[in-house]
Amino acid sequence: MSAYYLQLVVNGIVAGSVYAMFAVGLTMVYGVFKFINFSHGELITWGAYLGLMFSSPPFSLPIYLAAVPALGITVLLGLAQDWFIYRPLRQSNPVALLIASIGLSYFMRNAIRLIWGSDFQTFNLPAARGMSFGGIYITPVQVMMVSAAVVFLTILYLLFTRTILGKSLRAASDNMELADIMGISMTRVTITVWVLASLFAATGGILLAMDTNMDPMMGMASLIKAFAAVLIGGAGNVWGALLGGMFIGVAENLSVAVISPGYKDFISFALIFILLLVRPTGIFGIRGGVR
Amino acid sequence: MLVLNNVTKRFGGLIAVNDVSFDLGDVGISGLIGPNGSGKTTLFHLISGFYTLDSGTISFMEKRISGLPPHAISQMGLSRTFQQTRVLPFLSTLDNLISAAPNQAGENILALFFRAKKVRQEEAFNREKAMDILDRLKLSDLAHLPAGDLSYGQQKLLELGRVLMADPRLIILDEPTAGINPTLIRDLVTTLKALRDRGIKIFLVEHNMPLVAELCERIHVMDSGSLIFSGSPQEVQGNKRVIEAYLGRDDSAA
Amino acid sequence: MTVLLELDNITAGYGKAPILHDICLNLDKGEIVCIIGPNGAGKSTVLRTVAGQLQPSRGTMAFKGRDLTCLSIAQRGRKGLIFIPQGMNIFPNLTVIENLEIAGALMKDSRALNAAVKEILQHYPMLDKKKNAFGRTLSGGERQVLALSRTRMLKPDLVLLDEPSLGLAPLVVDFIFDEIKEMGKGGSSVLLVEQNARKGLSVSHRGYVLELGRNRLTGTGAELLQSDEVRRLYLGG
Amino acid sequence: GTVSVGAVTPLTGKLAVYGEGFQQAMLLAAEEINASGGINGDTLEIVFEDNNSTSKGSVSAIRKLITIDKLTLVFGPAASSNFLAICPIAQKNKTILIGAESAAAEITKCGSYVFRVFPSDLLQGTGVSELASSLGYKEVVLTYVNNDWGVGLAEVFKRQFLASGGKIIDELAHAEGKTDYRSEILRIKRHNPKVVVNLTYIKEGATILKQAYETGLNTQWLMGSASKSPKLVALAGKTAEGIIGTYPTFSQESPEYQAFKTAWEKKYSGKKTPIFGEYNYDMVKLTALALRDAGSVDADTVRESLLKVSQGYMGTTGDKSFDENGDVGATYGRWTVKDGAIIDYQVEK
Amino acid sequence: MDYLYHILILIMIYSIFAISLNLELGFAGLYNFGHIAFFAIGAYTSALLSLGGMPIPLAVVLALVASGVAGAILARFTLGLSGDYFGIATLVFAEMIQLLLLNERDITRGPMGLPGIPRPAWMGSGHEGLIWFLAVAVIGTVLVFFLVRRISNAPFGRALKVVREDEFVAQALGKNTFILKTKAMVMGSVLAGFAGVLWAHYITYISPSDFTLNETIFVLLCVVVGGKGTNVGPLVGAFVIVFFGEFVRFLPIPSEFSRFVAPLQGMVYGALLIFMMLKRPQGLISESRR
Ligand SMILES: Nc1ncnc2c1ncn2[C@@H]1O[C@H](COP(=O)(O)OP(=O)(O)OP(=O)(O)O)[C@@H](O)[C@H]1O
Ligand SMILES: Nc1ncnc2c1ncn2[C@@H]1O[C@H](COP(=O)(O)OP(=O)(O)OP(=O)(O)O)[C@@H](O)[C@H]1O
Ligand SMILES: [Mg+2]
Ligand SMILES: [Mg+2]
Repeated sequence: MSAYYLQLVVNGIVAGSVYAMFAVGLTMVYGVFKFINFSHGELITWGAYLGLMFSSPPFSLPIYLAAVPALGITVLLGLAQDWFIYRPLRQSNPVALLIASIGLSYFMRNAIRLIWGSDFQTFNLPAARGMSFGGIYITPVQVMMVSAAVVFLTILYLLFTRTILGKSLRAASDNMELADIMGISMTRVTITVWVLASLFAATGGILLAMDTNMDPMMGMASLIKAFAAVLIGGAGNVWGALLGGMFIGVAENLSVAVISPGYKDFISFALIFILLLVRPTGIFGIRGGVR
Repeated sequence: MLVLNNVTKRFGGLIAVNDVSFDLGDVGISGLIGPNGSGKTTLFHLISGFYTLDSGTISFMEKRISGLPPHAISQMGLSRTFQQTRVLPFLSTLDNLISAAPNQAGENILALFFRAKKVRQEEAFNREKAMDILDRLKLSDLAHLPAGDLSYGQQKLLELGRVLMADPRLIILDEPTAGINPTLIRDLVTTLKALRDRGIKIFLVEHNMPLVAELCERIHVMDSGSLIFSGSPQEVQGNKRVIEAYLGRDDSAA
Repeated sequence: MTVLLELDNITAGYGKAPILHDICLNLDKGEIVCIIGPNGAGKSTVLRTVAGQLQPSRGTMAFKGRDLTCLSIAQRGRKGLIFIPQGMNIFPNLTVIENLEIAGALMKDSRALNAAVKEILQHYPMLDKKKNAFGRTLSGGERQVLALSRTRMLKPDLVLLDEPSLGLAPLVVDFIFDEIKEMGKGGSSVLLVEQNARKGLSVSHRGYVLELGRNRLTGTGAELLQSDEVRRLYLGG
Repeated sequence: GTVSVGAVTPLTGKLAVYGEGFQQAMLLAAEEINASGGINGDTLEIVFEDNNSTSKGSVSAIRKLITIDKLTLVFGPAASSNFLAICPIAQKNKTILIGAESAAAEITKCGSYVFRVFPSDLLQGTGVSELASSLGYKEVVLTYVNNDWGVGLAEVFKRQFLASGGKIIDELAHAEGKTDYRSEILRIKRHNPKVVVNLTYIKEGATILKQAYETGLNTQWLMGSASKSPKLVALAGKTAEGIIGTYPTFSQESPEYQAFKTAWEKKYSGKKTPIFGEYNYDMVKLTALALRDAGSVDADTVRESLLKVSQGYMGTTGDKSFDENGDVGATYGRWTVKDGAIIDYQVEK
Repeated sequence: MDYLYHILILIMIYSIFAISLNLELGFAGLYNFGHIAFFAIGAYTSALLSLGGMPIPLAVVLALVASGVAGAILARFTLGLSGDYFGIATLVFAEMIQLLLLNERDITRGPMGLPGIPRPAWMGSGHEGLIWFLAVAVIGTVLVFFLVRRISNAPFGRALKVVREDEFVAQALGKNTFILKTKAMVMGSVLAGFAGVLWAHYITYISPSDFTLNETIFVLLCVVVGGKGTNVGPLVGAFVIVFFGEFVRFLPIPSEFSRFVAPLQGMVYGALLIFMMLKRPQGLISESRR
């Protein structure tokens, strides 16, 4: 019976790593540009669909190769978002950015439907029985999901704390005007943020789609969980995002053992509420973490 | 008026305010000076309720105020300004002032409907009062500008205006003249003296020593979180510890 | 002496109505120049225009003989023109050390950077004590010193300083003005805005008096300090 | 001239996935009708209105069709919740409303102007229950997609299965549109059930099958009609092998169906026939017959004609005789997946 | 005509809904991304009670009370949070309410929804019924509009704006920010509940899928496009947004292209929003400063 709970925890960790990858991107954009980017979800979706495009004719690349141009193009999309929409809005108030991001999210989601249709799609990877470790099953894709999250977040952490670029990023998120004055190239900071955020989103999106399938709503569906992870982890905190994601993943998976799965999401949301009551800045919301 | 008993505030390992006790007594204008980082602003935050004490008590008009939320303290007639100016950036300068009027009946929804006349009269009165204050601070041309567009000094003046608007019993001012033009400072001095003469007590932090010497009847000196000396301006300027910690050798009070 | 900065008939403002009208101002290499004037005269606006936060609607600006207007803020920074704004001039969520290291965005050499940071910390025990504290926990005076020392580290050609003595204890005020003098001697020019006009003018070679966005008076620091008109109108008698 | 009928169709929103196929099937039918003389010489035209997959959109759409286009006959939207939101409006305005894929049992009670060519849940739920019993299963785990369709069907199933002496070991809903059903699967796995009744859609179904396989759950899956799609097999791959389901049968060998299939492939070069496409096709065809018979668009006349012409009408999906509630009957067949193909299930031993 | 009445009724309902959100978002600066929850609570309470045989007026009153209580509860939990945390927490709250409606099948019938919600008998059914309903909706909207305008133009509205701009300052000025925000939220919730009540009795069928994040975004658009922090803005916004949605139905589009219409329409919709923000972020009506 304990294998059962262990398996639930393992599954929670897998789900949580994907939430975390999305959450980090959100939290970074939020940290520097001070708005909640609703169109982050669409970067996830675009990543997956571009992966699909390159893995089907005429390209027909194996998925691992197809991921490369897919990630590249998603990054370009992320940069384009900023260049054409968010940059001109930087001077106005954050709400304008938020609303614009909602608009952009509609736009990009519908663009996917225009190109690929509304139906869901799949990479058609053959189903494989998971590797079993003492009754705990885990598939190679799931292993990849967890490792991608850990590797990416570690790199990110080192970047933030050990490099000048990372410190510039934090400086920019603190006080953009002053950073500009200090000769920190805002262009570079901006590019870094969007490249990283898009990269994480697209990687997560492709992995998620490999694990299951994709449809135009997939990004939107993951977004709320990513928000929740940010909320628990504390805005702008890399480890917070990771642990926040894990927390939600594990909590919602474990909850199914006790209550109706219809309430699966309810449990993680309710936990967030309780946590916020106790610690209004999130559990890991060490103020002045990476921010 | 205002009594502090063994007030202590820690930030992690740092003791920002260390066992400070004093009584403002019946003094019209009291001053608080001390080196940068000695805990003056922290002390003001403690008095006005923005920080919670680690130990000690503060009472105002014989009532204990430590533990009360900031708005409750403010409603008791203790008004403050912020060292780093905090205006309401998207509200007009005039609205910034009117908002500062205390206990407005119109802020109660029921009164809006059942005592509409009183609300109207009060509003008209507040508006007039606010315009008066703007005049006095030479800001009346800017009355309809969003307050966020004011220059630093103008914002500082606006903060002072808010305090004037509130009809307080005690006002605590955190560096009211920093960034204000010397000529205007003269006007401010007049204003503050007039307030004192009306019986309003004033407690201010300032680094402008000549001003402190001119205005304050009694001066408290802080260093590294502790109160190191209290006395008249002359006593303070003659005190060796104060000179060492704060004023410096080449007496800038001149 | 070579002219470092030259403003010629600059008109600038935030919206439609200009705040500055036909401002002319120049500054030589190694010179310290102070701008004084009543609140809202447009002093900060002058600095913002030079720093690049505002685009002038008319007039020309030259720095080291080259046109300034087309450079971005960060580019001006890299060309050796550093602006320390009024108020928020440090990074609150970076530690003191990190605040200094951020200057490294301009100093490419990390070894030199570390050395420079070390030197600053030695020079300012006040900062050394707090080197691992977050910027937001610093007191007003500590912030000013941090901002100024960080600038010093960069050895810029021109520093734009908006009210450096704001909120500083007398001891520190003296200290800061000494620093400014030092900077001048060290080869950096300083364009200073001060409400503490006596102190400001006394460390400056020359001064400008601004009123309602126009040049009102100009002269050497000493001249202005002596002038009756200046005394009456701007120094509070 | 033209004879116009309306269609409230989910072209946007979460059901847009299906809406597109419905629309294409309806257009195909209309084209064929017009090629064969239209409605007594008039062209049949379908006015499509998007409902954004919401009830708000459905109400707007039908109000527009009734008031602006002055239509007396409207094809209703997918999703019973949307259909139920507009059936009172149709009934009050004496407008005929015909559904092609709404299964909720409630629709039977909508009123005299409301029809559907799709069998009620009542029949399908019974079908699944009979399937389980006939395979000899006495204890099942029941899971269903948590929406109007899934819950409605599950309720009927439960009632029937319990009545027939079966036992439900565990019952759990799974949310619509998720990508991860592993925790639900684990909960099922804990019971180590011989059989799981899974009343769900294609995407959810495929994901569950695949993840169940990955998680090492070995069981017999029994499914409903909504998962009977080559798409499910494509998505789930080999993990779909051996699942058994019921569906309202209509013989795929019937000449009507073959004709539909050929026509579809000709018009939409090589595209697979969409889920419920046949029903939409039948709905338009049957409506055209009624319109021809009525010789007018007056709702009451058309209503009479619908009841009349439908009696014994064989569409691609079988017998479409409306009963007095505007419902059709159905026979339930069984399907299974073998070697990657959906075939009729034959009891082997 | 019925279609026109329908559009007008929709505009009225969304006007009320938008006004209620504007009270929180425009005046008090509370970014409530879960506003649909109160709409849903109003709709469900009134529907369930009146289906259960309670007289409609009583059911409506209880529905308003229920929304207000829910608003107070949410306020209690979330008002301590800073702006963006608050936004996400409210969003999560709305998801929770939706899950409750979906899963508490014994009470709400879950995804099956509640059909046959009654309207007052005097409205009759059919054509006249719609006119009567429109009349009620218009009266409701006018009342709500003047009520909120009265409040927002008064010192109370200004105090909310003070809180919106800087909570510390508000406290220093003696304003009880928690109470002020709670009041705004309770009032906003009651009004949203009112919009929900109208909705339920108008459509006569509700199900959890009517109350999604999309709806919150829809009403957010009404407020933002109209002009937040203004009194007329939400009305203008509701009118423009609802009208635009219906207007699209009349564009002549050949059915071969219909596959592309929906996504293109969505793209245009998104692009318009972006364009709006780039060109006129304050909304059609902008906040005046007195
Ligand atoms: N929120 C905080 N967290 C941690 N430390 C703090 C915080 N606020 C203040 N401090 C520390 O407490 C000490 C006292 O700060 P305070 O702002 O009260 O000084 P001050 O006397 O007002 O100085 P100044 O004259 O420069 O304004 C400083 O060392 C400061 O770094
Ligand atoms: N962001 C802004 N938008 C619009 N007007 C502004 C803005 N900032 C300043 N102003 C106006 O420009 C004028 C000059 O402002 P500036 O900040 O340059 O004054 P200053 O001389 O630095 O004053 P102080 O000594 O008070 O800092 C003021 O009247 C002010 O109201
Ligand atoms: Mg201080
Ligand atoms: Mg200034």
